[in-house]
Formats: sequence, structure tokens, C-alpha cells
Amino acid sequence: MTRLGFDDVGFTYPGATVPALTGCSFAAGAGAVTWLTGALGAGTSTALLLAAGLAPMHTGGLRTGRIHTLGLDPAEDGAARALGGRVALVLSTPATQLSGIAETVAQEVAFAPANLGWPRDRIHAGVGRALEALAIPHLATRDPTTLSGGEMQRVVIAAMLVLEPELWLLDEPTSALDVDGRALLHRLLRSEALRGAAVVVASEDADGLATVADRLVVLTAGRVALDGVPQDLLRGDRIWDAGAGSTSIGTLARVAGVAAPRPLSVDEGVARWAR
Amino acid sequence: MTLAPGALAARAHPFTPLVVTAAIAVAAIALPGAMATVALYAATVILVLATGAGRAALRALVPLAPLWLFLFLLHGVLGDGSRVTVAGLSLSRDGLTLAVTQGARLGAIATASLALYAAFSPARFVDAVAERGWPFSAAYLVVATLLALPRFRARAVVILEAQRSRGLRLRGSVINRIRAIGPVTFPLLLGALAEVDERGFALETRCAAGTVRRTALAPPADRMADRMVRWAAALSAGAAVVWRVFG
Amino acid sequence: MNARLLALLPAAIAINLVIGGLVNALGLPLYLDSIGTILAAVLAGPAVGMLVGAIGQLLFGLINGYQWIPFGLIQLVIAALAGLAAAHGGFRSSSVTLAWGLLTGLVAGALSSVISYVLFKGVTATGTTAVVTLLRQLGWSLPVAVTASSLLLDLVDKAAAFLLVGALVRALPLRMMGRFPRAARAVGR
Amino acid sequence: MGPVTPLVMESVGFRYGADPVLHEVSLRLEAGEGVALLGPNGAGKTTLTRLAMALRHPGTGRVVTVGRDTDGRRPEDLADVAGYLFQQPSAQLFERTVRAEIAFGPGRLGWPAGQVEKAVASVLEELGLEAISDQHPYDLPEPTRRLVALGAALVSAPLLLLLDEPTAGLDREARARVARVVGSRRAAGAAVLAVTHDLGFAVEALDRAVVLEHGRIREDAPLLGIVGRDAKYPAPPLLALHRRLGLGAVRPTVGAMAPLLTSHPETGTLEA
Repeated sequence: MTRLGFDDVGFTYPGATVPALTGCSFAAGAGAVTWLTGALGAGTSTALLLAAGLAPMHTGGLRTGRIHTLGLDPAEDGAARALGGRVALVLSTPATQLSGIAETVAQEVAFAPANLGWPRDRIHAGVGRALEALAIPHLATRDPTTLSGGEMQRVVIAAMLVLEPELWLLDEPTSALDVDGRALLHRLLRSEALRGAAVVVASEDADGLATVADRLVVLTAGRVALDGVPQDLLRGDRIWDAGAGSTSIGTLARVAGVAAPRPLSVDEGVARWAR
Repeated sequence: MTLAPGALAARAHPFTPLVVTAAIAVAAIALPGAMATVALYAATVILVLATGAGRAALRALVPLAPLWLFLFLLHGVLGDGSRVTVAGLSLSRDGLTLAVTQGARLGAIATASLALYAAFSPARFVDAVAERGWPFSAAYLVVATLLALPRFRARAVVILEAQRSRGLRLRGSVINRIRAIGPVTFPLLLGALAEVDERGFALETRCAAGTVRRTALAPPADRMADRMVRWAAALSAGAAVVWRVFG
Repeated sequence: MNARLLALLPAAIAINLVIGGLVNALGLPLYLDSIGTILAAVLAGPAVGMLVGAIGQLLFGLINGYQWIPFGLIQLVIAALAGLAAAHGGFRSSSVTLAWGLLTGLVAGALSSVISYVLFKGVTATGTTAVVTLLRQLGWSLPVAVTASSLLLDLVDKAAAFLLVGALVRALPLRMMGRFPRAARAVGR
Repeated sequence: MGPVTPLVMESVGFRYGADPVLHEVSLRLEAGEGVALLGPNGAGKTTLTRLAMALRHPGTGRVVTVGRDTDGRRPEDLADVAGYLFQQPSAQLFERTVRAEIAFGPGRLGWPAGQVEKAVASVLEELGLEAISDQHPYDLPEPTRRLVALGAALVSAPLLLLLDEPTAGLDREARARVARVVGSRRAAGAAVLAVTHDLGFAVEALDRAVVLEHGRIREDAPLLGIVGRDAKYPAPPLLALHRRLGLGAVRPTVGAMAPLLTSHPETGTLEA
């Protein structure tokens, strides 16, 4: 079941001469982790903002083509309200994603459910579960603005998880996370997909997502260049032509002149190269 | 923020200190004469002490002291009219009365405001507004700004550090210092505007601009005593105005 | 109120209240405590600027004492004038901006002298009051001394604030400019 | 007389208000050294780098940056010999173009215009920013903005580079560039002290690790003696592979490992 669909979408930011997206088409289904990647400026972040309806509503600019997010065009009047609480958006800069009025992490996570008018009991239970899922119950009474970047990123993700969204849109969500945090987030993305949510994650972290994502969509200059199974695409050459790259080991193998299909993980590398 | 533990001011419903402060401000402006305003200032200090926000009365002295000094100089020393001699100083009688009245007036208002600030709890205020079903955006703006202040102050410090690390000198000729205004203020302004975009995204996604009635997470108790104090404060302020107008 | 304004207003208010500290570090006799108000008026219109000025003054009062609340009126006038200037391309060059800034300083100074004379008997913030006391010592009458010192300080301060906002908005990155169509008009684009 | 030692800290203690932040920290960075400052949040890592830039002054002990005792000195007195990359590029960006932003520091140092221009051009090239040098930094993506801030720290050719999370939020391409630049600056004699959580970057660009815990130096050792040996600092993939293949003294980077792993097109076995 498709939760997010792009059909021939184009978008140009105000004042820009080059479109950020052109003729972009892809879909993301429920129960799957769809991974968007591309060179810097390829348009992955823009695609997420369009999917959430924040572009062009907040950013200005001109959109063409069709987008449906949970069956609605997010740019239409009233869509924002109808999608409220059903779509989670996580950006790479956690400090700017805080509500600005929470004095504790618990209040921060409760912000969106309270805005949606959930009953108190449901909010408290949901906040507890979300903190648990991000392994941060010990931070519940801390001031969110004084946390480290990694802790803050977990709080911001918990603040979305509490809504049990139908669609996740994550933009470089691991930028501030340490090794443990990355592993935890990757497990969370899988379990959210298992719960039936559609997960769309724009990321550079091939080492992390190679084994997490079900689908890989590679954007080049605002167009979909590749769309397929990550493990296949990462082993081949076309992903490099598209301006993206592979895992650390895949990169090493390519530089070392190993022909496709190349090894991706440390284990595969050992199997390939051990005498 | 600087309350004694278990202070009355911390347990009161958030609107109670608000109404009391407003009433003191109205009364301070309305009450005529030195005697009445000094009495109000004294009453305010006693009230603040009794509710556990005593430190606010002390902190209020910091902005008040220079004001009192200048009132004394400008009206007591430099004032017109008949003179009295106090401790060898020739002072204006009317000016002195005016200085005392104005000084007590400002003292009452400043003390009450700082006590209100000390007793202000952003979370309880947001919950109190949510519980009444009043517009959340108003509460959001007040609280978000209040909590943004320390962040912006910290950022201002880092900006100065970053530019000095690149060789910017903050002292020197006036021309140099005027030239330095851009490098020290623009990062704050541009950074704030860039952040506005992203925070706007986050607030939209987190339904801050919705029309649904917000849930109060821990609604503060509004006791009978709270309501009585608010009514009493409002009536006293009204009485002060009536006294001024018809008295 | 939409989410963008919810994000913009606290930032603009915080700028009003914090920017003075940065200028103080340079040892310049400026407050610039209307920069956020002017900026909001230029980017989002005079009504938003007024809201910034009003809420900023409420919070300034909470932190520093509500005795200064009447001066909030001046912030509203500044927002209105900045909005008017923006609508007429008043930020397109530094000379035009300076003219609008001086006009605003004149109005703000006149208003503030009335407020400080009538409500505060000439004794307000210590900077202005020091000048008042000096002039009084020289034999000036109180109303004249209050008016002269308010005008002097407000003219310089508001002109500086307008110039700074003008320089900022003229150099705004394309993306931000695109998101604030009013700003483009303010700088005559 | 040899070159000046870029950083010497002698039994440094520092308190923030009443809270002790650093105790008895002694540290010495020689020219060309690359040191990763590791440790949990709140261990005092950023404070340590701030002391080196004279942004703070030690309560006890001595900090000498490129031969200048920071006592009585301000950051602007060190700007010609030390460069500091702040965690948030927004702390400094204010100019209309990338080029002007990078030129700001040298201008403050009183360099003649020709020299400024040359230095800026070479930094733009080094970081691959030439194509966007006339754009507004805020029209660029956040990671690129960080590169601009890094350029501003590099432009005065400092002998001590203090980098606070230089690769946070950067994409692969930008990280590789930062690693390359750190390498070339070290080769040119600069010492680099980087607070970082990015062990992949650390392994690629730095050699020595100083682990700070509760304000004390718990360990000061070769980086590869800590990363992958201490469970808190797990080996990034390249290093893990390097160890399992037993590649010995070769650096665990793509550039150094690839030649060893180049295969014969026909047999697919190792050349080496």
C-alpha cells in the first residue's frame, strides 16, 4: 500500500534559477524502509519537505506534478490539518526542532500530543513508551536545550514516535548520534516499518542503512536516477555514476579495482580478501 | 526561579500573582500623595516577603537605587519652590515630596514585577492557559520568548568569541567599533532567521498551529483562596482609582 | 496564528532584548532594542512588528519591572513607521534608510519625552537621565531638558537601528528573501 | 632552535563557577601532530580547546599556545597563530559571500590586500569552494556552511588548529575533504586538536587520542591503541577490516589500503 507517491514532481525555490527537483517520481509503501540518497544538493531534503507539505507552504517557490501523502495532496488547503499527527518529520538539526516551550524532556515529547488534544492519560503513557524506545527515560526531567546533540536528537525522534505516525520522513537523522544511537535508530526504523508505518529516510550513511533499508532511491540533480534493492545497487557501478556512493568497504573495493558485485560489509570484505 | 522552597507564590495558581501585580501597578499609579504610595510600597514588600519571593524585593533595589538617586538629585536638589535644609543641604520641599512619591511608586511596581518573574513557571502558565481554553499561541509566544532569552544570550557570547578568534578587536577607535557592529550583530540576526525556517517546520509538524483545544498536562489547582485573592486585588485597585478620581 | 509566525516572533523579541549586550561589548552608547521590531515589520508587516514590540515590552517589564511599560507605546509607533518605510521601499539605500530612521527617531524621541516628563518626572533610564540632570544643572527647565535629551538619544539610536536592518535586508540571502516577499519590496526589488 | 611547540598545557585546572571542569590536565602537541580529543559529554573537551584559544583562562596551571602564554592574552591576540572552528557555523557567518567571509580574519589581522586575496584563493581551492565563492553562505546547505567556517579558521595558516566536531552533520564528500585538509595542514607543520565523535574521521586524519573523563586525562595514547580496543570506541568498518586482514602498519584509509587489496583481473587473488 503506497503511503507516499511522487509523480513527475518539480520544485523551484524562490529566487533560485535551477529547480531543486524535476520530473521526480517514486513511491514509498507501508511496512517498508525507503532510503533516499544522492550527492549534496541532489534534492532529497526538498523531497521530504514537499512530502510533508512544508514546501511550498512555508518555503515559497513553485511546485509542479502530483504528490500524495496518505492519500492527500499536502499542498492543498486543509491538508496540513488532516495530516497533523499522522506524518512525522525529523530534520538533521535537533536544536531547531525543539518546541521552544518545554522545560523538561517529558514536556517536550508531550508537546505534539497535547496540541492534538489527546487525553492526559494517553499522553503520559505514550511519552513513557517513546522515551523507553529511545532509551532515554533517565533524561525525562532534564532541560532539553542543555542536552548534547546526540541526546537532543533522540528526544526529537521520541517527540515524533509518541504520535505513532503512519508516515516517517527523516532527513539525516543520525547526524548527531553516536554509534549506539545510530544502531538504536536503525532498529527503531525497522520496528516502525514492522508496525506498518511507511518509513522514508534521506541519508548519507550507507554503512548504517545498507542492511536496514528495503528500497533505495538515488536522486541526481533533482531526478530519480536509480530505484531498487539497496544491496544490489550498492554493489554495482551505477550508484557511483549517479553521484552517490557505497559503504566504506564497498568504496574501498571500488578503489581497489574490484569488479561489481562488490563486498559491502566487513565480513564480506574478509571473505573476499582473506588469504 | 528564585523562590524559597514551598513558597506560597509557587503554589498559587499562575494567574493569581499576575492579577496581584497588575493591581499593584494600577494602585501605584492611581494613589495620590507620598503617604499612600509609601504605604503601598511597604505593603508590597511585606506581601512579597510573606509569599516567599523576598529575594525579588532585594533584587528590585538594583534598578531602583539609581532611579531614587536621580529623583533626589533632579527634584530634591535641583527642584524649584520653597527650600528646606536637611543635614546642611538646601532642598526643594515640593521636589522632595514628588521624589518620594515617584520613588515609592516605582518601588512598588518594580518589586511586584520581579516577584512575579520569580514566581513565573512557564509550564504551569501554559497549562493554566490551556485549561481555560484560551488561545495557545499567546501563551506560546510569551513562554517561547522567555525560554529563548538565555539561548540568545549564550549565542551572543559565542558570536563575540568566534569573531575575536578571527582577530576582531572590540576596542579601539570609534570608527573601528562602529565597523565591528556588523560582524557582531549580523550572525545573531542571520542565525535567528535561518532558525525560524526550521523551527517553523517543526512547529507545523508538531501541530502547534492547530485549532484543537490543547490538553493541559498538569493543570494547576485554582483554589478558592486564589480566586478570593484575585477578586480582592482587583477590587482594591478599583478602589484606588475611585479614590484618585473622586477623592 | 501560523507556525512560521510562532517561530519568527520569539526570535525577533529575543533579538530586541539581547542585541544591546552585543553592542555594549563594543562600548558604543546604543540600545538598538527596536531592531527585532523593525526587522519583523520589514519581513512580515507592521502588525507583526507591533506584536513583537508589545510582547517584548511585556517581557522586558517582567524581567526589569513593569514601570517601563508605557514606553512600549514607542515600540508600536516604530513598528508602524518601519512597516510604512518598508512598503515604500524605504530600505533600498542607506541614505533613504537613514532618512526614515531619523524620522522615526524624531517621533520616538518626542513621544518618549512626553512619557518620561508626564509619567516619570524626567527620571527614567540612567543614560537619558544623566543628560537631563546635566542640562538641568546648566539651568535648562525640566521639560526642555527631558525633550532635548530624549530626542538626541533616540535620533542616534533609531537611525542606527534602521541602518543596520537596512544593511541586513539588502544583503539577505536569496532564499530568505524569497520567503519574505515584503522584504524584497522594502529594498526596492 | 626548533619550531615553536603549538600547544603546551601544564597541570591545568579550571572551574566554571563552583563546578570543577578540568583537573591537572597536562598536554603537549608537537608540530604536525593530529590529536583526537575523545570522551563522554560533559567531560570538559570543549573547555580544553577554549583554554587553548584564550577564550577561557585556567584557574591553575599554564596554557601556552604557539609559544604565547595565554595568561593576560585574549583570543584576538592568538588569531594570527591559532585557528578555532566553533561547533555552530552560525556563530560567525555574516558576510554576503563565501569569499568575503573567509577574508574577514586576515583583514582583521592587518594583512595587505594582495596577501589576503592569495590566502583566500588557496583556501577556497583547498576546500573545493571555488565554484560557490560568490554565493551567500546562507544560500548553501548546512554542511557546506560548515566548510566555509572551516575555511575561515584555516585562512591565516595557523600553527594550531582547534576543531570542535569538525565533521558533525557533514556528508561523505565533505568529510573526506576535511580529512584531506587536516592531513595537508599537518604535513605543513600545523598541529591539530579535534574534539570529535566521528571515529571514521579520526582514524583517517589523526594519530593520537586523548581521552578525557570527568575533567581528567584518562588516557593519552596512539589512536589505534584505543579505537577498536576500548568498547566505547568501536572500530569503524575500514579499521575493522584492516585488523581482520592483518594489514599491519598500513594506515586504515581507503587510499592506503586499496593498493594492497588490488586484485588480478583474471585470478581475483591478492597482488601483495
